[in-house]
Amino acid sequence: MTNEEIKELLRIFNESGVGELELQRGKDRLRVRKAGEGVSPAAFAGPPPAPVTIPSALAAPAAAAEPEPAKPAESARADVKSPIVGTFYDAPSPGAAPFVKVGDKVEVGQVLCIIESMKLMNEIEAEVAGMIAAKLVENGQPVEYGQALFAVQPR
Amino acid sequence: MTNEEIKELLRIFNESGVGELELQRGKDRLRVRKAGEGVSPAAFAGPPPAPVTIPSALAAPAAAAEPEPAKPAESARADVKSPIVGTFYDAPSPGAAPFVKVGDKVEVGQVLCIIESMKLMNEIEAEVAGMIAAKLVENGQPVEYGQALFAVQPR
Amino acid sequence: MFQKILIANRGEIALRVICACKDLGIRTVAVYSEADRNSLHTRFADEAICIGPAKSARSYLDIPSVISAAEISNADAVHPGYGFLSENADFAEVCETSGLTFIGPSPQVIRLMGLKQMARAAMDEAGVPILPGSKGILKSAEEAEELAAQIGYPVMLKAAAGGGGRGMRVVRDAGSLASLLAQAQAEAAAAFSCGDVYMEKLVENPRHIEFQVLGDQHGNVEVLGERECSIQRRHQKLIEEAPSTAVTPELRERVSRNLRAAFKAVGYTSAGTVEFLMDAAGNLHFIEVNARIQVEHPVTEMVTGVDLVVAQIRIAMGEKLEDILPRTPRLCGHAIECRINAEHPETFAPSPGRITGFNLPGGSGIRVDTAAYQDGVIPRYYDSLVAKLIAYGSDRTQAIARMRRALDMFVVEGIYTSIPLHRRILEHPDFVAGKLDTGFLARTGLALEKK
Amino acid sequence: MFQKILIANRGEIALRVICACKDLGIRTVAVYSEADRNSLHTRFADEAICIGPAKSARSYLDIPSVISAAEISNADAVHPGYGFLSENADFAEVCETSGLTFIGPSPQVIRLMGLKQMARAAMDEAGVPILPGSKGILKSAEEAEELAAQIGYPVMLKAAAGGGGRGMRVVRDAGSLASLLAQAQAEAAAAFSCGDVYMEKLVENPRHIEFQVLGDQHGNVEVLGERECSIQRRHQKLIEEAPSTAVTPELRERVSRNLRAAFKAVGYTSAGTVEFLMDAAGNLHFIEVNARIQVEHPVTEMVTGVDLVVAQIRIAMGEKLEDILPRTPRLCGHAIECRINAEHPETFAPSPGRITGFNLPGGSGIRVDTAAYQDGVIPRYYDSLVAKLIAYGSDRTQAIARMRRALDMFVVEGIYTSIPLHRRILEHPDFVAGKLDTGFLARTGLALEKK
Repeated sequence: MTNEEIKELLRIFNESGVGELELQRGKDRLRVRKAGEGVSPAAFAGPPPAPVTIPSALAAPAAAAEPEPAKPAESARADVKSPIVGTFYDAPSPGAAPFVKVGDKVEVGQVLCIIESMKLMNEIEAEVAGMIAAKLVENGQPVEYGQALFAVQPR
Repeated sequence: MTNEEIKELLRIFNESGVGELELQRGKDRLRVRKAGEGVSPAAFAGPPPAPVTIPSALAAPAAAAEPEPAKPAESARADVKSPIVGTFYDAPSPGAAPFVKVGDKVEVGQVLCIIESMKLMNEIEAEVAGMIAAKLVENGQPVEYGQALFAVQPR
Repeated sequence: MFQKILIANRGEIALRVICACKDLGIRTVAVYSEADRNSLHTRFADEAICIGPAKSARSYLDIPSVISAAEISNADAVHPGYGFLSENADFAEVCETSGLTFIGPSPQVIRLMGLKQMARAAMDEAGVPILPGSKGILKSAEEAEELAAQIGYPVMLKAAAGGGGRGMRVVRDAGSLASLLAQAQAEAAAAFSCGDVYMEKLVENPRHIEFQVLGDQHGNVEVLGERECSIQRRHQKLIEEAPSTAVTPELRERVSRNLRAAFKAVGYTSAGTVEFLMDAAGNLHFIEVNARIQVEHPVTEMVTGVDLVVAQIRIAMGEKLEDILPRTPRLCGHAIECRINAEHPETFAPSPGRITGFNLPGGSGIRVDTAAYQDGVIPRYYDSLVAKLIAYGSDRTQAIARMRRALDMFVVEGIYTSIPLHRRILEHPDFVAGKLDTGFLARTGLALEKK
Repeated sequence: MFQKILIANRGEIALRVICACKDLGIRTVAVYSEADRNSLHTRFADEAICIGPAKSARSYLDIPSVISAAEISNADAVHPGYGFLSENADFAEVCETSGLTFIGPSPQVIRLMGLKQMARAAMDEAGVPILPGSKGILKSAEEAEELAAQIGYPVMLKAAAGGGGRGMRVVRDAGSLASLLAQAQAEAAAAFSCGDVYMEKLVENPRHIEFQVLGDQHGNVEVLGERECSIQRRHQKLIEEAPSTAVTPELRERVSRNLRAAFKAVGYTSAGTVEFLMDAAGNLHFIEVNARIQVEHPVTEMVTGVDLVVAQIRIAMGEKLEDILPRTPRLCGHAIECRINAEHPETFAPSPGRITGFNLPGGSGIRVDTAAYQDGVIPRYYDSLVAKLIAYGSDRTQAIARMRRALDMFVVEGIYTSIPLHRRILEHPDFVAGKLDTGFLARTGLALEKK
């Protein structure tokens, strides 16, 4: 690893939003950590947990305090997220067959589910073509903005 | 890794904004951490400064919050520290010649100064033999516990 | 009795409402934008629902998202805090039609108070002293010129739907009236989708004095004394106190009597604030009603012992004022509030960012209302209020001494704050003497905008 | 008027004294051990002097170091806080001979109050109800047996110079008296270099009730009501409140009258606390006087509006009580204090260390006295008090609601604290009903010492 390569890697790292990076290239090995990471990453992070007073609980990784945390690179799956707050329905009407089920192939624009908000039924469409890898919300369950509804394995 | 390479890497590290870096190149291994990283250095360190509200001031390295901070390895000089709170006198009586001056050779047990505390005159003796490298307190000045009085270059 | 209240706000006021709900044993639902995922109102509410991205227009100001959040969480009531949807009559109406109690005045009253010249007329009728000015909207430059000549220059043009200084113009002579009127109308139209403008006599460097009102659903109205908010920078309040050094018991009693009549007449419920200007002769002139809880409400709480947010909630549940207020309401002691903002103390440039060092002052007579914490972020999307620092004392002298002490012990690192400016103000002889007016900052040079 | 006060203490009480000095415009000198270099009292005092290593014996308890620090900083007075040198008559004496005003009672009075059986006699004379017991020191096992038979078992043996539970033994029958007396004497001799022991009737599971006294240098004494401190674990107070649910206005007035007489008779100056046990029949029995400011003084401040530390300083400057206290002293509202300690809430094992996450509760009715901050360290060398959380309300119900809310919003990460225990206590029906006694924790099982 040359210094130039390291410099470039640090730049990539800094822009990435991740907290820690470990890299092995042949015999060379690089490990970097963000300033402040690992010690007190957003001490109060996460949605309303009971106040934590137990030291061990502090080790839990926490979300960054700024919006739009970087997506983990581990997966190529695309999440379909709810664009509104409301109630999730997987079928056009009670008792009807669901719009999609796990394993189904979907096309761009295909309706995946309905989110009811203020008595309005909002159809949620696929934005990528692929296969439904997982259904993440139960029928009738309330969902918040940005909540993942389905995981799609893109084609 | 040559010292020059390390110097260059430290510069890159400092400019990068990351908190910690670990690098292995063949058999060489380098690990650096920002001042204060990992322990999160006593945000309120140091004796009564004016409350700091200016971001840049935060970069100042801070003393550890626990007592007995490690001495910097850079110097072999030994500080003679005041074992008590009181007033420093460099001579046995007003107008008399000082016990020691910079450049003097001193032996273990030789009186270096007096600290007056509650009307009592306490003689402070050298604990190492060597040369007085610096006198750090003015005659008549108050000193606190642990304050450095002289720097001695040990023999 | 409400089981669950949704708080349609963020920051310190959301936390303030959570405190009131906890004190009453009512469960809470926080709503938050993606920028507030790690904020304390999100943490300390019993439930929290993400309602949209950082931009307020798509989260805290988005009525369908807020209502949906109340629906999926089965809340029975909504507390709007201040700002955002708090004075939005449409929102209050949608709440009602969605079966949610809006904790505030009725949509009709909010609408009335939002139309400044209508509110003026309502107060005028009940004998509340109002500023000389137009009866309603200015219809033409000619009408405006005639009226201004009659009132006497300087005059002030104000947007009927206004707020925040937009659509406002000071007119010092007849020559500039027509063009300034056109400017004000254009600005008002752009800002509020309504170009209506009215005229008032300009009071130069007045004191800003406001009265706290509470009304219940049974026709009872009480006035809980006044607050002085004369320390302002460009119409932004910096320091507020209660009581005012310029209001005598007689004046307080007379205005309170008028206000009780006026607020009963309009059927006002919940908390409201009536803003006045005081001229150099000590006369009060009504300017507007803020139909919501105010940022500076804690100074009134300190001197009356009344929890105003708890009172709002209990009023919304149908309780009577006589059961909510102490038997013999009285003012006791003196309270001062400093708004600690995330802004440079000299340039006033906003200073959002991460707080890297934080120490809250405490001890006797100190109250802090804040949602900030060390390692937390003041997002750039919302207002710059970091904390409200409130000092109480048995008299103004003690309150000032305690405030100075608390400012000395308030540490915020990582961002700039207005703390140094507050220190300078609290040391100024005019402030100490209670010689306040809205020209204080400009006159004293304490807020010189260097650079 | 003092120009500069040296504070011979650390932690929250040092900061508390700094607050009082700032409120009075008096400069402050902090002293600190090497373990407290980064502590807030060191930061917020005008000057700070390191006086020794971490061990208290060589720093905060070392009289020459403290006096030297006062001399080199030209302080005119010394405030001892509580603990450390606060009830050390020798220290008070050295202060006086060094030309420093000791902010507390005279050395003679401190000495008198330190000798428990002497203090008992002084109170007895003025008509303060005391526990049946020995007139003075027990001279022999025979004398002790005779006395115990007369008083009736169970009885309590106590070290004359005692405190903190050392040199104390409960004796339930004549058979064990002689050996327990020997144990108590040996323990007292080891702990206080004085093996003197006296006897008192044991009151089982009493309430712990104490009265706050202030005396000036002109012979005036006032009593500022009582505090109830019955929630204890092994004689360590955990929760205190004012007023007590068990003290009637008549009882308060009668005891206050007796105490005024007793304290005038001994020439008491400054703040002091008179501790009583209350038996099941509601009778008070004097146990001892603490001749200093008490940890739990804030609850009295909240209900009287009197700043007790400011009062101590003004008394030491020679001011009269009538100028210091409000014209018509009265109790108003209810206050509760929870001592947040750095200890495991179940095992009570001390938990010193670095605080990695910290959020102080605020809002209406909440006061926090603390010297802790995020990234700060609770050193292992000193007591485990992290913060005093004080809730005030117009009545006890409101104070409890606010305390619960504040406990919910108090976050301390990195160390264990007693916050979870406080939450459980505040929820317990007996606590809510005001059914308190020193057996509360053991009886309710809330502080079960698991493993």
